[in-house]
Amino acid sequence: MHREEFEQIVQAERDKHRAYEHHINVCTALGCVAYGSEKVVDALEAEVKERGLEHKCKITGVGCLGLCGNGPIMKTEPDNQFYQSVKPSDSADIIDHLGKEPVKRIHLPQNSPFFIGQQRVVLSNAGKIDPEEIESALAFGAYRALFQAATEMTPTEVLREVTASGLRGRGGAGYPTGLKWSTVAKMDDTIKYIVCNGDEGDPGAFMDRSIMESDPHRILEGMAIAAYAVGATEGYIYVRAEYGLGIQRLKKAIRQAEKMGFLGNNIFDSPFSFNVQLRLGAGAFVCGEETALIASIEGQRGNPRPRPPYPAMSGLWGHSTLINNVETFANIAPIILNGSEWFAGIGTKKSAGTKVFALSGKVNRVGLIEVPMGITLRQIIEGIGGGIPDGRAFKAVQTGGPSGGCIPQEHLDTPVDYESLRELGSIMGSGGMVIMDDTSSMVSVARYFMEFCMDESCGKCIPCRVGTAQMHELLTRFVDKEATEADLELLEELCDMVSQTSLCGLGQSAPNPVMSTLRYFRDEYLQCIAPAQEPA
Amino acid sequence: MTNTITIDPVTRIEGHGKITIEINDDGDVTNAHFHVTQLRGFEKFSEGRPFREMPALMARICGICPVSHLVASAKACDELLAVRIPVTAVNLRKILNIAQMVQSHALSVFYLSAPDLMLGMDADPAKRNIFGMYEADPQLARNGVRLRQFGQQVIERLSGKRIHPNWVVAGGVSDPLTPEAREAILADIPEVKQITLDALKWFIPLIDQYREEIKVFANFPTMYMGLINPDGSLEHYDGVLRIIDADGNHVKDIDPRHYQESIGEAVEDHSFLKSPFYKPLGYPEGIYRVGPLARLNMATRAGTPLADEALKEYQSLDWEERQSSFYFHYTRLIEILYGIERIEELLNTPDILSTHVQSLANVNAAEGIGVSEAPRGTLLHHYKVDEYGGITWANLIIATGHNNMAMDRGVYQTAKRFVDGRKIEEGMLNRVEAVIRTFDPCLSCSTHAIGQMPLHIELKDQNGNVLDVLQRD
Amino acid sequence: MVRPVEVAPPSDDKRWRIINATMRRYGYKPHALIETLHAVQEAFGFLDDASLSFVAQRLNVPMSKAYGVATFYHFFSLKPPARHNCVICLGTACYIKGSDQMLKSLGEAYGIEEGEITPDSEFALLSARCVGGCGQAPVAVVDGEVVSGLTPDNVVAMVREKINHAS
Amino acid sequence: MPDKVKVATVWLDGCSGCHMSFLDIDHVLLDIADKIDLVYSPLVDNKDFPDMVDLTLVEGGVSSVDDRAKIIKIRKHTKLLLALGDCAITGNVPAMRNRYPVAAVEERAYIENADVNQRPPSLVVPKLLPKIQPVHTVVPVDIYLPGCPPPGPVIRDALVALLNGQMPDVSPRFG
Amino acid sequence: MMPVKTFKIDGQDVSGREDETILEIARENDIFLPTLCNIAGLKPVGACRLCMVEVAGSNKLLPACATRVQEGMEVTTNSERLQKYRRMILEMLFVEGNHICSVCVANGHCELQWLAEKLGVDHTRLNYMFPAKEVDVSHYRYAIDHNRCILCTRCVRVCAEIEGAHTWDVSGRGIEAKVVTDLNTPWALSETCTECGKCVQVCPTGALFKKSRAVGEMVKDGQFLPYLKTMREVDNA
Repeated sequence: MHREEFEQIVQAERDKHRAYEHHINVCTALGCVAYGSEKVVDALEAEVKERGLEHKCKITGVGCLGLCGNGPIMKTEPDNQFYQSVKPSDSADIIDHLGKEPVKRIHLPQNSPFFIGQQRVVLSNAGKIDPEEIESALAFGAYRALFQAATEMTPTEVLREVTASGLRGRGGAGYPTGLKWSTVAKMDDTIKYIVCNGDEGDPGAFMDRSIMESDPHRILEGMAIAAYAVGATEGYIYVRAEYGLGIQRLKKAIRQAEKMGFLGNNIFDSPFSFNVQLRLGAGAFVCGEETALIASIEGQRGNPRPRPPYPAMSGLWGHSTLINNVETFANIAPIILNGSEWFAGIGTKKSAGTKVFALSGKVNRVGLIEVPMGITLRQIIEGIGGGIPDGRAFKAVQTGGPSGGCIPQEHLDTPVDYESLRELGSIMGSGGMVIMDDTSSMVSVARYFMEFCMDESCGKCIPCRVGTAQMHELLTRFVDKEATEADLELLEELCDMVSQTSLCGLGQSAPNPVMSTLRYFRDEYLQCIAPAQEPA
Repeated sequence: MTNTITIDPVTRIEGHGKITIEINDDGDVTNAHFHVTQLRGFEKFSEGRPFREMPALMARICGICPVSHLVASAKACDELLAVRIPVTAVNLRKILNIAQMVQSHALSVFYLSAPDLMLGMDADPAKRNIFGMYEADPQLARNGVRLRQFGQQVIERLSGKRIHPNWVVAGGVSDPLTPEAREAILADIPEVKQITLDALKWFIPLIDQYREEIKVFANFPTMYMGLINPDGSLEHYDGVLRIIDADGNHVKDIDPRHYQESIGEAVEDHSFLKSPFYKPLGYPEGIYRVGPLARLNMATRAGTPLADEALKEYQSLDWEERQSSFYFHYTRLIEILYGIERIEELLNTPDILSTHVQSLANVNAAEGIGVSEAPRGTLLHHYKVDEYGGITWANLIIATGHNNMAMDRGVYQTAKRFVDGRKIEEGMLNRVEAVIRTFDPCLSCSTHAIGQMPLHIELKDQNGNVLDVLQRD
Repeated sequence: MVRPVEVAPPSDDKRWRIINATMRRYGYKPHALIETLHAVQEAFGFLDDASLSFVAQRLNVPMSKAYGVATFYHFFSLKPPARHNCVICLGTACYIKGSDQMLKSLGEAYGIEEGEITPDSEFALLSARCVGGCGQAPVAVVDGEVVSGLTPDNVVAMVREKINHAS
Repeated sequence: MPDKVKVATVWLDGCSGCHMSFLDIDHVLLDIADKIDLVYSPLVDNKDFPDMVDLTLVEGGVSSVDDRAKIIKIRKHTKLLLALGDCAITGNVPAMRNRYPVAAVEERAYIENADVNQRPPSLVVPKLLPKIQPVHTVVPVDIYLPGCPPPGPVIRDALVALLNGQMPDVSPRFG
Repeated sequence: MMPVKTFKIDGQDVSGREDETILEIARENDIFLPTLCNIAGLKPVGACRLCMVEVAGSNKLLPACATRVQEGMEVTTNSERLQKYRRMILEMLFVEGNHICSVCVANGHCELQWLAEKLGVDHTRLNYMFPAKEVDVSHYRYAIDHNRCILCTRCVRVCAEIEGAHTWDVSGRGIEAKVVTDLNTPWALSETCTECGKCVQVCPTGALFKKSRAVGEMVKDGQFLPYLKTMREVDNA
């Protein structure tokens, strides 16, 4: 396929899109669906039909528009107006006001602080395209990067671009993506695999879900580019079974991409072939760990195994395997299209690009945001998030889920990048950001995460299996205010021991929430120590 | 108004117990009880365990007489296998059980009761113990220690461990006796025999000094129960389980497999220790005693030469007099003598060094009952298993339990005679404890079902208000 | 015991065809185990011994391994489902807004613990580590439908209403 | 005799096997009689725990409210507390009841396996704790001598070391 | 030809083939490293974490059983920190199950008990969990007491790797994990068990035992494994 052919297809889709005078994009990602956005879509469609505007006005169910706490959210184009908390009964008014002054009572102004400071790279098409129609995605540039890479670049050039961009893994640890790709590319293996980790498991995190629900093609495209770069022919997307909508849309996307020839054999009539299969998780957080995820794809218990060997050397069925998470793959197409320099210019020197966060908890504006790295926590929480509701005071922000930590007030001006967060005893993690106010007990938050880790421990290695249960028991004593000083000492020893000796990341990082709360909120633990027992 | 005196803990007994004595306004004792204050739950938590684990598990009921539990339990397990075990195994088990009786009796007499008998019931409590006795008569104390040591060494030489050996197993014992062990034991026999004879010589003159105590130390007619050989000689392992009445008449030979027809168990609100009773007479009329007193009141002869002589001398006492639990001490010494002689005899049986000491089989019966004579009396283990040999149910009747009613009643009898509620003196209370000591209650056994027994004396008024407490806590 | 080469499904229920189709799609390879168990659970609502045994034998997976996999993943259930179920989200956002209290209220109201089914098989109380509805926290999923606007005080009434509405 | 070392032994929820093993030091018990004063023990008659004891050997786990009150009090009046044997250190066999509720244990003993007055005792007897606990989970313990029971020689060596003012250096094993 | 690496363990110069592990070389040189999940003859799983060692230049501890030797590496096997962690691991095993050594069939022949003695574990500060675990005595020759299982998975591996029956596997997860036969069926009803008894012999504790054994009588013999492996290789060669 030549560039002209491809451009023709794209142009045709673009023309189709432009044929409509108005577009009304209603969010149909999980959050807004819970608020009844599907009924809004029905009502709008009925209204359009009744007025005979079917050819002028297109109603599209789109992916996430961000402000999940105020759903259903919708956006009109080309006048670019946002509406929030839309009800089916608002339909007539919305259509009346198309191309005019927006409907005041539900209007969400573009200059709302929620939008200020956000920058959409990963989510650039979310909210614009119909995630269930590949045509819609094509109109907004989907698969152009793949086309470019597979037909106009050598694998080495692709690797060079990704490496030069400074992109780091968005799954949490921040391993340089280019380095990971190069390692797999260099492996002398006849079969190589690409695995997309969509087992987003941190409680309080829904970035990957939103991407899968909003722009599944972006993920497939990223995987395909990776496959081209490292010489893989098979790919797996491993998604948690709980993400029904995301799974459904990914399945559709794979089918459509195969039909269009963007996946399968001889993509764009080149020698490059790449097939993608979807694999469902079944409710095991530990499968977010690379080796456990591989075991799970192989149909086994999700038990991690010691590394080395790393998956790059010996992964799925013993073959060289590249594993990245959803958001990492979603960054690839923009890098190829806009160049590594462009990408490296976003964010900070060591942490390039943007990061998607799921902002939740005790914050005024709850939702999905994408910000350049280097933005401060204060800008996110007070600016985009609009501060703490009900006149309460901010206490801490939890990042990194069960592997992360709680960051207190005094560090709010810290820039969000991998190293800074680590220095504070937390981690970037996959992007959960939970805000806590002065009513939250940090001890009980620590216990909450420990309970999570205990439930999710695979049970293979002793420190994690028993250590998490022991720490949970100790934390329960603190929550019940029955702890002793010896309990505190033991808790700290366990934190050290479990983090040092556990087999995989789950156990190694399980003590993090405890250690970080002990670091910043030790007083709260001390207050839970019961006075010494007197003989009866 | 009633006052209650509490003795807590009862000391120099094997376990935790307390005594309460109620006193009216005139200072007269109106009631008294013995309480066992611990419960441990063996009958429950043995559920699901493989039956072969039972002997060792059940031995943990008691560190004083673990062997009796091993033996009773292993006998119950033999029944589950439905096999006859090798004669050598039987004899080795007998030696072990008798050795334990020797050490336990030595403990009771010398470590626990001799301080009362030798130094006097009213002696300084701080001195009234094995150390005080050692000061007063070093040789007697050393003899007592030696006697106990002999028993423990026999156990160790047979089984490799003094306390909680695992050697007695379903179907026999796990290892044969070594010739070296046999020689070593035999070499010690003359010395311990002499020690025991000396001890009897020391004890018998004491009888006259304790006439008052003898009258009230649980001195009342009861039935007696215990194992006995059909020829009327002493037996602690085999034999028949016999009950005689308060006049010494044969009442019944109980088939252990149907013990539940003859023995019932009553619960008293104030004690974790249950009170077994002879069912045909009902509760509490079915009171009986077990242990050395019962065994020697039932036996027509001991079965070994020196013990036969000693028994003859004991039986020259009036039958009525021999109803006093004070004579537990006397009979204990005779049994030590018998034990030493019997160990010697058994070690000289022809096949004692045979290596065929265990019958192997799988579970072949759903229910097994094992009986043995513990130092303190009859011990009964009763198990039910599923088809695979997992325990589904267990019941234990332990020696001290059989004596529970008699102890309770003896406490009342003694308190009534010695305790003056207007002016409580330590020596009075010590006598109340001493009556318990005659029974040598093994309260770790008695509390197999849960719990322990400190001694606690409480003085309470009629309304149950505690006025005074003498207790060890 | 001689095992038949061709393993027959446990019954002639038509749903086994779907499951067979899933296995066929993966060439009856052992690695199809999880996908096949998903298919069984979707078809029958839970995994019983007969289905586990059938799938294990058909895919040449040791039975103990199939059982190990089925019990490792919380998504799979070895017990028949209740008629109605309520999943309380225990994700961080929901938790700090009191979802543990909601779980407690429901548990008390229905007399069951988390993870249990009422004796009449009417109601199951479950929890999820995160349903991804953090924006609406705290949320519950009642019979598959996300419910928001909950508090520990109103959750029992809200859930009852939802269930009664459904049946 | 103020220079004698004051020693106490206590028995909580155990089988007395550790006390018996203590007696298994045999004549050594009499040999050290001039060095120690056994001020409180099931073997002697003092019913009140003395004001301050140099060394207390404790056998058995903490099973009832009485046990708990007792060990807390003893700890206050003891310089060195030695946990003697597995029951004190791990709960051991008595802790096998911990998997059952107390009521189930009582039911088996006093209702199912009884004929008269089928009900659990309730007067005078102490309340049982839901779970038997090792001693050191209730009060701090200074020395541990595991074993079921720890053999006589181990106890002897530990005592001799302590009498010489040294911490015992023994490594007995559980069981 | 397999290249040979020279390196140091506790300052001692040692050498090993590149496919050998630190543990194998340590054993070869009589350097003690505690292990529970590892047993010569079965694939290492790196689960018990007892054989963790320090390697100069790496801030992570590495399991000696699953770490291949490398040229010039400097291994420390017995630092104070490692000793502390190892003791805590043993404590964890003691509190996780109901290890009543005194009444265990393997009393005196148990690797866990032996290691506790060797590493000086005389009590545990962790909280005993007193779980209610089952005992399966259904099999006519063998039994399993889950109270004593430390989930080392030696039984699972010997059954799958050596006997080839794969009767055992692990079910559940985390603290609820337990080994099962077939579909968690009573052992006696297992269709796949060949009754070979290998699982019993490799079990480090009294969890798996012969029913004919009473307390303290279950002596294990895992020595047959290297023999089986070697003989198999000889026959296949």
